[in-house]
Amino acid sequence: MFQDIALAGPILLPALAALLLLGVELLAGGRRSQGSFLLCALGALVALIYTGYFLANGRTGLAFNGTLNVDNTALLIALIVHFSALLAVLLSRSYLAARRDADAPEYYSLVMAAASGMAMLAAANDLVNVFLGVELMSIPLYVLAAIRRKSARSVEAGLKYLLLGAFASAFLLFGMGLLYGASGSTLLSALPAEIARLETNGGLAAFGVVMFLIGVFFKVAAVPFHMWTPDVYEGSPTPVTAFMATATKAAAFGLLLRFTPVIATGMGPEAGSSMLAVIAVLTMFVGNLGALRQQNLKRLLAYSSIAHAGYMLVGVAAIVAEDGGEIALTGSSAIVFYLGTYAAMNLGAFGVAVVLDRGEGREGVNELKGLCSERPLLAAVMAVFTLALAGVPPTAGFLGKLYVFSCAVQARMYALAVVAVLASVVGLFYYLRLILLMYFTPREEGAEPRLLRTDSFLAVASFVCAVLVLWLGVLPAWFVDFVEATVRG
Amino acid sequence: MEENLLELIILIPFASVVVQYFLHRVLPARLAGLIACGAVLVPFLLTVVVGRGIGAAAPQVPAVTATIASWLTGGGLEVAFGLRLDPLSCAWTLVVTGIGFLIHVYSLGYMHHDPGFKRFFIYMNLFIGSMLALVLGDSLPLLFLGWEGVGLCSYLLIGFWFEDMNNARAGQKAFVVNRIGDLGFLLAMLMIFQTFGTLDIAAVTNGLSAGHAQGTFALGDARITLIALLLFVGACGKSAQLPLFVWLPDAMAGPTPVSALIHAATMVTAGIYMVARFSVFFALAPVASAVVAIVGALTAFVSATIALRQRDIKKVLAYSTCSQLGYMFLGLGVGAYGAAVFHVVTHAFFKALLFLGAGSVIHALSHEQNAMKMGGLKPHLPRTHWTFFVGCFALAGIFPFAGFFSKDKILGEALLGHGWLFPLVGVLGLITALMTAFYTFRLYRLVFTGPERLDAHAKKHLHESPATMTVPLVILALLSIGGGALSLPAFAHFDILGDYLRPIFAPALAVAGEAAHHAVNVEVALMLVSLAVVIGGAWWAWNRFARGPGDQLPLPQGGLPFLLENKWFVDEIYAIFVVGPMRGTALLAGFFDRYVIDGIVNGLARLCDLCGAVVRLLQNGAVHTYALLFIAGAVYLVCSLL
Amino acid sequence: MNSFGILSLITFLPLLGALVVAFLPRENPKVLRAAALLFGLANLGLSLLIVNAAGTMVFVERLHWIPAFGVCYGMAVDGISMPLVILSCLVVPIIIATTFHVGRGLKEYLVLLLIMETGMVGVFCATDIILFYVFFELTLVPLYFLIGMFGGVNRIYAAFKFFLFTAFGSLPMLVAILFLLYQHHQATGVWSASIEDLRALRLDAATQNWVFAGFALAFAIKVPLWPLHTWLPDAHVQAPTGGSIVLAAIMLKLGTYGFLRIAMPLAPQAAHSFATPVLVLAVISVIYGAYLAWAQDDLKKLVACSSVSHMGFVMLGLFALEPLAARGAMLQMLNHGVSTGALFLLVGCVYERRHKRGLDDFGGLVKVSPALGIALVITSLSSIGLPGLNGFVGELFILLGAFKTQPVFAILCASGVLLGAIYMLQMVRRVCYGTPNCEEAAHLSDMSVAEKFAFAPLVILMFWIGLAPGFLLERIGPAVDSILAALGNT
Amino acid sequence: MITVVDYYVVASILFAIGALGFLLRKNVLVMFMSVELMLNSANLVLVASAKSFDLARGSAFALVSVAVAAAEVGVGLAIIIALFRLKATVDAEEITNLRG
Repeated sequence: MFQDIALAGPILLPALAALLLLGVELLAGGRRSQGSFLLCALGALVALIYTGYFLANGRTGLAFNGTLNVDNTALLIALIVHFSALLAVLLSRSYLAARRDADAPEYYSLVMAAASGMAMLAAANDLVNVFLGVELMSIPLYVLAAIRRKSARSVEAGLKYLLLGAFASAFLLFGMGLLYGASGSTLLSALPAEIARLETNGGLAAFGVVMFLIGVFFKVAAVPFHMWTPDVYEGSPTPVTAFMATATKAAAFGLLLRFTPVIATGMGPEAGSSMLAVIAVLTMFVGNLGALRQQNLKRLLAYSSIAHAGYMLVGVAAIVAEDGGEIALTGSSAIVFYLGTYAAMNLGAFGVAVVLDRGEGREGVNELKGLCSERPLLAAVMAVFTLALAGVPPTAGFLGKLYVFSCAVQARMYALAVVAVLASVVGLFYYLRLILLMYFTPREEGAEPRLLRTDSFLAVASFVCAVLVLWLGVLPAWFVDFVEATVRG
Repeated sequence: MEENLLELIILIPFASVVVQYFLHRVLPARLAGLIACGAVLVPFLLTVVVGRGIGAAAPQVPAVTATIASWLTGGGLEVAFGLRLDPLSCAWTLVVTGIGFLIHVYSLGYMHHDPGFKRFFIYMNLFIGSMLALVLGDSLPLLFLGWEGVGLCSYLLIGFWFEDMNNARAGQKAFVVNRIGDLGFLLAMLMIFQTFGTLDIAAVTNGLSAGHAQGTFALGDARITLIALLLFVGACGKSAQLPLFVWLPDAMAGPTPVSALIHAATMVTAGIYMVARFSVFFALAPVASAVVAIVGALTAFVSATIALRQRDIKKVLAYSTCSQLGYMFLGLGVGAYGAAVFHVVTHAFFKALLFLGAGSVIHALSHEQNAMKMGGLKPHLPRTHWTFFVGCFALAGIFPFAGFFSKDKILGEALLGHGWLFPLVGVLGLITALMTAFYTFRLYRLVFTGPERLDAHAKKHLHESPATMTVPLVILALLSIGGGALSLPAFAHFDILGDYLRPIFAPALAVAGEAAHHAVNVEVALMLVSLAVVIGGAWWAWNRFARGPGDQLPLPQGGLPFLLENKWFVDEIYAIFVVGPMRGTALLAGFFDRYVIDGIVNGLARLCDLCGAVVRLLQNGAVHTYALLFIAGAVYLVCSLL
Repeated sequence: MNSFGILSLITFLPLLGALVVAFLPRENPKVLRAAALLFGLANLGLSLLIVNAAGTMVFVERLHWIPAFGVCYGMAVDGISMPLVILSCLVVPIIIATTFHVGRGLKEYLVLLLIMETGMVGVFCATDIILFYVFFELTLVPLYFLIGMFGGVNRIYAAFKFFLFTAFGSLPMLVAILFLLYQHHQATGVWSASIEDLRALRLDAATQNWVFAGFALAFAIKVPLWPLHTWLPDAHVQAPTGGSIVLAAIMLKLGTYGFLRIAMPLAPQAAHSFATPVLVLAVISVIYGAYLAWAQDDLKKLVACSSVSHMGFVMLGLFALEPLAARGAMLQMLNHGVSTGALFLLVGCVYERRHKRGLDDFGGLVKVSPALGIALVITSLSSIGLPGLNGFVGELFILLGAFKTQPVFAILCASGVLLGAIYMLQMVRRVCYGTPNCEEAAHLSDMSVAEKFAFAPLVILMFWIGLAPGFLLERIGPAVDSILAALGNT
Repeated sequence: MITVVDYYVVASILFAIGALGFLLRKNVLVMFMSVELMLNSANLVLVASAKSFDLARGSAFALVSVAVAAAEVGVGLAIIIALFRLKATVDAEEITNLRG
């Protein structure tokens, strides 16, 4: 039992922190203090270190009768989740200082609760846990999105997220039901074998897989289930957006990775991978095209995150196509690597968005104009993140793409790989435009003075991200090896 | 020892260029001029020294060779800065440096007041160096280097007074038209390399002779014919033959010594040199030879017709040069290689003389060039007049001046040649001779005799030229008188030049069959005929323009004179049919680039934008739209299972 | 095998320089320029140490970089890379020495330039294909910034076009690279990204065609081959002088170098089967580029379009697949770098004085500023391949070689020689000759001492390569021969 | 004979009705209720399957999902109330501030 609890630490620690934070806020009785911020950051940090420690020492295994499979991939995903949570919390302080209305007592607690759900999702080996994880992740995020109750945009974001999220959950749950019906098991790891055994229910299983996947596609913001993303990302408080864009994605992809054998058996590798490929292509293009002329920085980053989900789906398609074997490991490593680097660069970019935030609905990209002459360091950091998001060497973004696309090639999905790189070319348009605004255009005459909202925590967070993005781009061997080694067990 | 001297021959002019360029601030003008003259005289003397040793006839072509440095090596190519002084190149070198020296000296006077004095001599020395590289180079690339080098100098010197855009334009025209020829040369070079695997001239020509002997290359071999024709295209450009002769008249925009040196005596004969050098090719390609002969004859004829009506003293001489070069090609075409070279030499003497004389006139008249505004200069410019007069006789080809012998040799070979073609071109040559005599003495009459028609500006500084200018005139006049002695008609059995060159042309003549020796009386009869024709032409002009053009003008009206006045509209034809379409293509390319290719490129970007707009349009904020797409996607995925 | 790391030093010293310059105070341009120049010259000095690289890869460095993909940090040079590395190291100090017109932002300018040098040197030294790709892309970024920050009126359009065009080519190349890595892994069970190892792959013809197509697109855009060239005139016209020089002298060479070093050896059969289509494009580039140049009224655009023409010539040399032609192609790469680089330098000098670049905005330049005018004339002559100057040697080698294997294409390209003379000389005539077209054009200052010093090495190179190309040919020859030998064996 | 497949068909129809309801109704509350219908159709599948396999796991899952759905409803209603306070409407078509 203790063993189980220890293994579930990455899930339980943030949950514990969430509860503690609730208690503290209750006791504090609404008095504003730095206490909850520090406690929350500490909680995330502890969870991060704890996960890292387990990872480093190979402390893996099944817990709670196999309903949780805390393997290396799960730990890696949890690591990314907690890293995102920690950085999102660091971004939150200066954001909340400026936006008092977002500074609800439950803010930090909800972040931790969502992180707990995400970690759970990554480790879930049972459909029940999957559902629990999804909801534990989603419900706090609904609230966080709408946490500025006085803001129409925030509430709208929360509502849209909620409505569509619940809608998607229904698909997910329905799919689970069907899968259960097709296999008689709720254990993810047992599903392929059971489905294969009960061959007569093949159609049912495929139906279940599709419904399940629709639910997951919603979470990773895959086209055409992505429509909530730009609106919710724009309306939510920026640090929450950052957290959603990185951690949710990581958790959902963790689930997807664990689910790939089921796709392969349920639908067949051919059909499964071609479906994923179609979705991936759509996702990459719609994401990149939608971002082209965005004037709102958060919205632009939202579309960009859709596109990035598409790139990662390329990897998933490759894994499904090969159905196990070498590619499953390589593909998982690639996606985990991508998620890790994406978390760093995206959080960094959102950090800059926090700094430049002028207020609701005015997170315009125009704020970037002339940044290089006024704030060269900020501009340089943002340029690094932008280039990383665009996948230009020598940043980590390039290696992530390299890794994922190489999976497609290894799965002999050459057309998909080519389409994927073409989509990245489209993506370059708007990433380059950001640089253009910062470096090539002067600030407009008579523009309002900048409100640079920053504090040392945010600065540290951005700096850490920038260092990671460059370090993982230039000397990625340790991280790649680490990921490969751990994913391979 | 001889090798080193040979190297010096070519290095001295180049060294002089370098010295003059880098010291142009320090050197006084006078000294710079002297250095430049010395840099031509010394090579001349050296050539005399070195060249003496190669006179002896031997089974192999006698030559002195030297290698200065390696140049292009690797990949099966082995080309060095190698020099080769054999009789042919020796003849050319002597003409180039000898006449070149005289013209340099002349220029000291002519360019005396010009602010670009030093620049002028740098270019002139560079020209001499390049010309020497052309004639002394032992390989095709080196020949080409000289070929392009002289073209460059020609370009620079034609546009010497570049403040006037017309001069610059003329220079550009010369260079570009020459490049058309160069393209032919280049392609010939490529074919030669492919065929023979080497670019060494001696190796190539020997290879061809040997190949012919072994039966590899039959008479009329298509490949060899093509090479010969391409070489001839190159020669056409450089030597101003139809249809590429248009640049030469315009080239008169340069200072007159330049016209004398480059556009009369030396550079324009480079084409002759090349054809002579590759005579074996032409001998083996009767078709190519016929083309050479026809083009030469036509050029001679057409240019002479144009010269009949020119008013500009230098233009008359320029067209005359084209015409005379046509003679030389005619000679080459009919297999009279020695005669052609002989004509090169004599032409160099008398045409340099005429140009320098013209220069002296122009100099005296403060740059007036219109012969219609001259007249009666005889008393004012006595030395110029007499030397010019000599030059006229030589050009017209009146016995016993130099031009008579060389021209007659060519005409004789043509008229007495076998088949119908050679006599035909010979007759054309004869008609040209008539016209030559006519325009020559027309010019003489217009310039030196009759009433003075000078305007005030020209009259102001009317004076005989200084000694630096007249001494070269006198020397050239003497050469024009006595130059014929170099190669007397066959029956005289005195043919220094012919004997000297014999080893060079032996292979070619061996292939084509040695020209038959004609009976003395036939030759003499021909001479008399041509002499009669020439004297007739001269006499006609002499009388007709006795009192200047005044009483005879206006010139006869009608189609033909109009055509001649306008130079057969060749420039206009080029403008409409060549330059126009090319320029049009350029503009079309610009248009295509901007609107079609870039249109596609920008269109793609716009397409992306458009797609983005659609994406954003769908993102209309309504949950129902989102749900609709969601469900549509779900339905699609589920249906795709079926 | 590891040597003392000279190549890494040459590659990364400029980056260090960039770092140093970045930390110097921007108030003192002299110090900035001096520091940058110091690094540039030091690097040039260092680069001369590799001058004897010839037939085989020397100064080999090999460190594991990303072992999971078999990616190594592999550096080495041979006779093909060596001259390009040195040219890169030469061009940068030349640009630094002529940055007097850069006012605000000099610091950024210098930093970008030095970063650029790292990319350029790296790309020529890389023996590992991923490393090559990384450097290949790395060169894009600083140039994008250079054009965008310091360019002309339309700089943003040009910078975008430049970056996107190149990326449009290079990203599909990435797929080809990944494919090759995977094929190697399939064949040997080992991951390796070393070009040498990948060359040993024996792919079937169809596969080679695909791989080649992937590489060819990227490199053809970089060269640039018609019809993928339209980014070049825009980039050149808008870029600041330094950007134009780098672009002309080095960046375009990445394309041809890529063909020679990567595309052709890695897909040898495809190199043969693609020769004809590539040559068709090359010929079109030569002729079309020349006509295009003739149609221009802007000095920079003219020179830019002439680049298209000249690089088409290089492609002819490469795809004639003949030792002479390949030598010529290598030489012509250098020649184009030197001559066109020099042309852009001079155009920059002219522009800086007059702030106009139209062909008819000057007139009589030879008279007004003799040194500048003469330099322009000499460089133009070198560009049109006047014997005795560098251009001729390359062209001759290319044509001699190409005529053996591809006579038709050789003949067609040779006509480019004629067109080159037309547009170059009319440019020279309109700019240098005649009389000044207006008052401002009559009072242009002549070349400054710094400009003369910057120009001198280029003009020396023009004559040196033109008169004594043996030094280079000895080194280039064995290297290209070994590549061609490998091509012939398949 | 009612087989498990019939349950699935019914559940699917329910699910479709829910989805259509979500799609067609403008009132946010009704939309939310439609989602509940969809969730319950899923529960039906779970329970029916559990019955057919004679395993309790599916039924337990259904119970869990009901509980979770309740939590979701709680949060959902809170957000809807917040919306109503701000905009005095529950018409989904009127909340389109975030778009593009």
